[in-house]
Amino acid sequence: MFLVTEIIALSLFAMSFDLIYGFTGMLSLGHATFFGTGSYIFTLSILHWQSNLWVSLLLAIIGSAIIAWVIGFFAVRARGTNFIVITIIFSLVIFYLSFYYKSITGGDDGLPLKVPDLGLGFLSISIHDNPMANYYLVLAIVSLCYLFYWRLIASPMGRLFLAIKSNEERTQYIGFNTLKYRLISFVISGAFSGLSGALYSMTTHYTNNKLLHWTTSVDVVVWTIVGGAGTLIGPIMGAWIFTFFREFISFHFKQYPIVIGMVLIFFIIFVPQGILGYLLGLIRRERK
Amino acid sequence: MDSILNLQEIHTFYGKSHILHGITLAVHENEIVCLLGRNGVGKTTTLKSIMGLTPANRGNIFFQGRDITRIQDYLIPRLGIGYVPQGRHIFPDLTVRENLKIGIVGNKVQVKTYEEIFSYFPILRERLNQLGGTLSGGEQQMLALARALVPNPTLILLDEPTEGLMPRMAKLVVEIIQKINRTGVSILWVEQKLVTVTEVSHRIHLISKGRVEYQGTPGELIQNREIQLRYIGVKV
Amino acid sequence: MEKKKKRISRRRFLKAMGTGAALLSAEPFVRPLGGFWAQERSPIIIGHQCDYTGFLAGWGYWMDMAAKYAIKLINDAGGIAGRKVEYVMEDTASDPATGTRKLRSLIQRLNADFVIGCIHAGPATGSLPVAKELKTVYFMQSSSDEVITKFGSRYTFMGGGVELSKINYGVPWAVKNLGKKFTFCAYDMAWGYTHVNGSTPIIEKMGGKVLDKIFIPLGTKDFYPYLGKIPPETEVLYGVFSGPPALGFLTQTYEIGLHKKMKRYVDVGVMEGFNTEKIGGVAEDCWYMTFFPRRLKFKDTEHVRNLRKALNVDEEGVEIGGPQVLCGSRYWAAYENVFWIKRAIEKSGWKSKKDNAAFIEALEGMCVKEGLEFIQGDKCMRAKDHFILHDLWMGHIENNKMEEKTKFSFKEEPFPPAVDYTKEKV
Amino acid sequence: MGIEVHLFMNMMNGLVWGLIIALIALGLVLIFGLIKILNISHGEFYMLGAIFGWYLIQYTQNFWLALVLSPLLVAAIGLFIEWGILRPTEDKPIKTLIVTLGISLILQYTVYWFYGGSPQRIVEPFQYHLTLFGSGYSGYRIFVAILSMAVIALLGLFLQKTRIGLWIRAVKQDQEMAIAVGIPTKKVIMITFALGSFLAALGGILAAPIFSVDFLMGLEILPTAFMVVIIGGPGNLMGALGASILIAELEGISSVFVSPTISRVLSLVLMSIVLLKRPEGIFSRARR
Repeated sequence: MFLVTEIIALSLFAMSFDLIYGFTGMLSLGHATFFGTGSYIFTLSILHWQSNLWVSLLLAIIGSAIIAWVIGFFAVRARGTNFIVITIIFSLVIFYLSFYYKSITGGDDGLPLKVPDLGLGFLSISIHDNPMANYYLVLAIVSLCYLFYWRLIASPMGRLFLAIKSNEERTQYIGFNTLKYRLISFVISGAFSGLSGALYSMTTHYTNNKLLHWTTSVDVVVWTIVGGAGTLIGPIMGAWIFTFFREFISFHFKQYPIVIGMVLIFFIIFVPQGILGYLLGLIRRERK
Repeated sequence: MDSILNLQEIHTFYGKSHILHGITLAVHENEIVCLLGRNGVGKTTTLKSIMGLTPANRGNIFFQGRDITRIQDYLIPRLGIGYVPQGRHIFPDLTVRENLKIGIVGNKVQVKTYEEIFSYFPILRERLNQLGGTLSGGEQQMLALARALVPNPTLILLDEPTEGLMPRMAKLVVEIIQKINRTGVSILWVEQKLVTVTEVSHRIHLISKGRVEYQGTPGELIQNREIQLRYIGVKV
Repeated sequence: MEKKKKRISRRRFLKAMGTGAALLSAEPFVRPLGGFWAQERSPIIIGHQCDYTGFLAGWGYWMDMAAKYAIKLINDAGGIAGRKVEYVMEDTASDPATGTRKLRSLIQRLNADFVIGCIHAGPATGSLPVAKELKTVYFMQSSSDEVITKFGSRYTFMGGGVELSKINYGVPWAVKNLGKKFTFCAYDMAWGYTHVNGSTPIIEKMGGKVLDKIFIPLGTKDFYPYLGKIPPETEVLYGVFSGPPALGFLTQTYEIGLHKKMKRYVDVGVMEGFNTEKIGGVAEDCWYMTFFPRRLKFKDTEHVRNLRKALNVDEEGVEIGGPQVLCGSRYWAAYENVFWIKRAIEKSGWKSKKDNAAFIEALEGMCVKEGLEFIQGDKCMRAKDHFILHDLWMGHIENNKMEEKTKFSFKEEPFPPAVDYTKEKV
Repeated sequence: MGIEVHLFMNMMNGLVWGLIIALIALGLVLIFGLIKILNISHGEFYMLGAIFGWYLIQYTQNFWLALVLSPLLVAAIGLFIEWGILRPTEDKPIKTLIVTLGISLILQYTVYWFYGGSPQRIVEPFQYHLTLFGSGYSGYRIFVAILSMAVIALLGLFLQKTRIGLWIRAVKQDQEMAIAVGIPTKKVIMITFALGSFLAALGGILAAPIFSVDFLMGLEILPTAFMVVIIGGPGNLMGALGASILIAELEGISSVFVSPTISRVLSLVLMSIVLLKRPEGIFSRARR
């Protein structure tokens, strides 16, 4: 159950990453920064201010949006590999800082937390000891985010993102400030990654600066590309399949990372369009 | 006349899009053959298919009687085909000397000496130690020609060699090409503008949508205004 | 055109809703899956949350084998209270988030009745509250004492060696015998702080002085910038590291000749997991405190021999035909934890998790004698803070060999408990 | 120890460390220059260099033999990996990222399988302590610095003076044209990959006596190496060399005055500013 809830939270992370990669065409290898920031803000606001669950979630979104704005302000000016590296550099900076200010972050040891009850005005539901309530809450929030993304992508702005991805120069000529829209995309993605980090911590009752580490960023890239970039469902599928696969294989084979490595290579070489792309291709062929 | 290069029903795909729909053409010895057409009809792709850069999916290419359609790409230039691509593509961070040296592959090839090269392109002598990227456009074009010439090819493929050059420079380049041709090198020349090649080429092929639609001598083509309008859209 | 667009987007909307519905309905499918694993509860299931891969893999390897061997012994002798014991292991990948998730997996999916924890303090920190939440007895292996006093509960026991014992026995000895001016050089993590914060008052009370406390972040390879900060008048350099950086620390202090100017007194984590004979003498003349000698000759009993045979190590603690080196100071704990569980079940008549209260009460304050089940020595499980009180050894590297010099037998109250869990309700 | 001695030590050290990083980064730059891939598995070649070195020393007791043989072995593995696994995906840079991640996992855990998780140490071939300003300094580190410099100089000569070197440079600049003048591009890429692996492995075995040998050592070195590549300018060899030493020196010198963690953060921030001002890298000549 917890695994399922965790994966739903991670799905949001994957979707958010795909907004900037699959839709706006920017590969960020520092997305864990926002995920971790959201998780930390959520945890710390609960630990230190005993804040309300909603407030904490909101703070996580706002906080990671601000961080995303600051990083994005610099990052979107860079293109291609430089963009990748700037995002890595910033994520390393935040990661090192999380070590340095260990008294706040708990550093490598992390921080456990007790999730406050969910207040709905008239009734209050315990989330901490009630995995089902937690599950439905996370699911509801992530579904709302999904709908939001879905609307966003269909909106003129979403089309603009796609236009930037396919040809930024041309979009500029038509008269759009592409930097601005790249930044918007980056901030939205960062904010929701933060939310997913908060939901993740809400589920695991724990946070740790490993969530900020660049290897966490690589995970989300893997889910997105294996699942199928440029779609909303693809990254979600990637997150599900990979997390389940890892759980399954780690239980049966001790040196399981070898298998994971092989599967990754297999997918890229033989299913380059991602799982979703492959399935859609199959359906299309059926129809023909 | 023996044909040195023979393309038979070449079909080439670029990703999923079908670019060449069965190109058939021949270049004979000592001939300058011209491939004329508008933008994006497959002229460059034809050259690239010969060079093996975008291999033909169907059809056959014969060079000096040998089928080269499916041999490894990097072996094709070694058979004696020089390639001067559109936009020149000299190596910007190599010196002129290195740019000339690069085409020499293997030890058996008979190589043109620097003296011979400089007899065509005297300007390069002064630039030998300069980086390719620092040359002017005309000089780069000369270098690209020279680079193709060094391994002593029997056929040179030219892709719009006068594009973007000042008229005087363009004229010079055309003259050099003719000079090279007179030493027994056949030339397949891709061009957009009819005027550039009417004087020099022996035969002209017009291509459109990946097919050769017309072929004849420059004289015949100049007479035929209808064809001109349809395939190259020039107003002469 | 307009119409067509609309229809497509409606279809997409339906698709979106469909996905949402699918996610919602996923839940009932997952639950029976859990039930599938539940089966009949006849065996007692002991879970092991083990650092099998990742940077602590060199430790997890032995912990896994030692626990397995203990369970094999129990099952060969008929199990616990007539019930077979089953062993399930999950890998933390030495990663806190994964580790915490794996504890849930052990308890909820694999139905572990008791869990032997991991060495990494990160997953342990996350796991302690989870153990309480899921009402499962958890034996923490990590020796970050701070963590268990801060985040632990009545369900959590200090399963392995206790760092505070090491400090309370070892540091006074060091002040007496090695020097009075100390400089700390420690990992910037809970374990490092346990040492620094625990030792400082002892040193100062005995008239010693702490000159500097240098904390080094995880992942540091080059120690030179840090080593340069060590005050030259230091008499004892107190190092707290483990794994690859520990080796780097020893090498680099040796390289710049600190070993000649001061005594290096290190936590045994520094010595764990690698072969002191094959490192070119960089560890020479180090003093260290250990929970258990790696070399057989310092604790040569029949039972230790048997266990080591099962682990396939030679008398020096090196894997036979393999590269691994026994983490002497720790492996025994995974073995003994299994027997703590056995003793407490037998004493309390535990049948299922409903009897956890009785189990915990039985374990609290339990004292055991050395033997087949407790190979490391006599020990007690202190009731209040759930710490194990046990023997310790002071070792010295001489001619590249670990020589245990002094044995400290455990005393009743080496240090006062920081918490009292007995008042907590189960 | 006075502050000037400390400063001097850190500068010395920055040089040694910078040169080791340079060996690794140069390999990465070579590969990146040719096939534009972010090779995550590059750190693993560094690791393999040290691991093979350790095994060879176990069996032959000869450091010098291992120093030569181990990089050669790793180069052979690199050759195989490029030929067998990377080639089908080389034209899709982001996908190769995942493929190399897969390779990385496979190599790490295959090594773990045989070598185990415990760190080992390679004993330095000679023990000689210099006394500089009343403080000890390892002669081996000086040797490493000199050898690295020699290797880097040799690499430069190789690229400038040999035919393969010329080919490598040509392929880097214009792959298609290189084919069209008869350069066996695929073989050149293979050789370059092997050369890059060789350099990383050499860095690994040289660094092993200073640090330690373990199966995850590649993971730690990778971000630094990447940073060097980008800051020096992708594909710019001299830039990478300069950037390696610059980064190492920056960290070394600033750590005299502030906490090493903060100094690392500072250098990262500085680097990202540089990156924004000069997207082609600090050391690139502005062309055209």
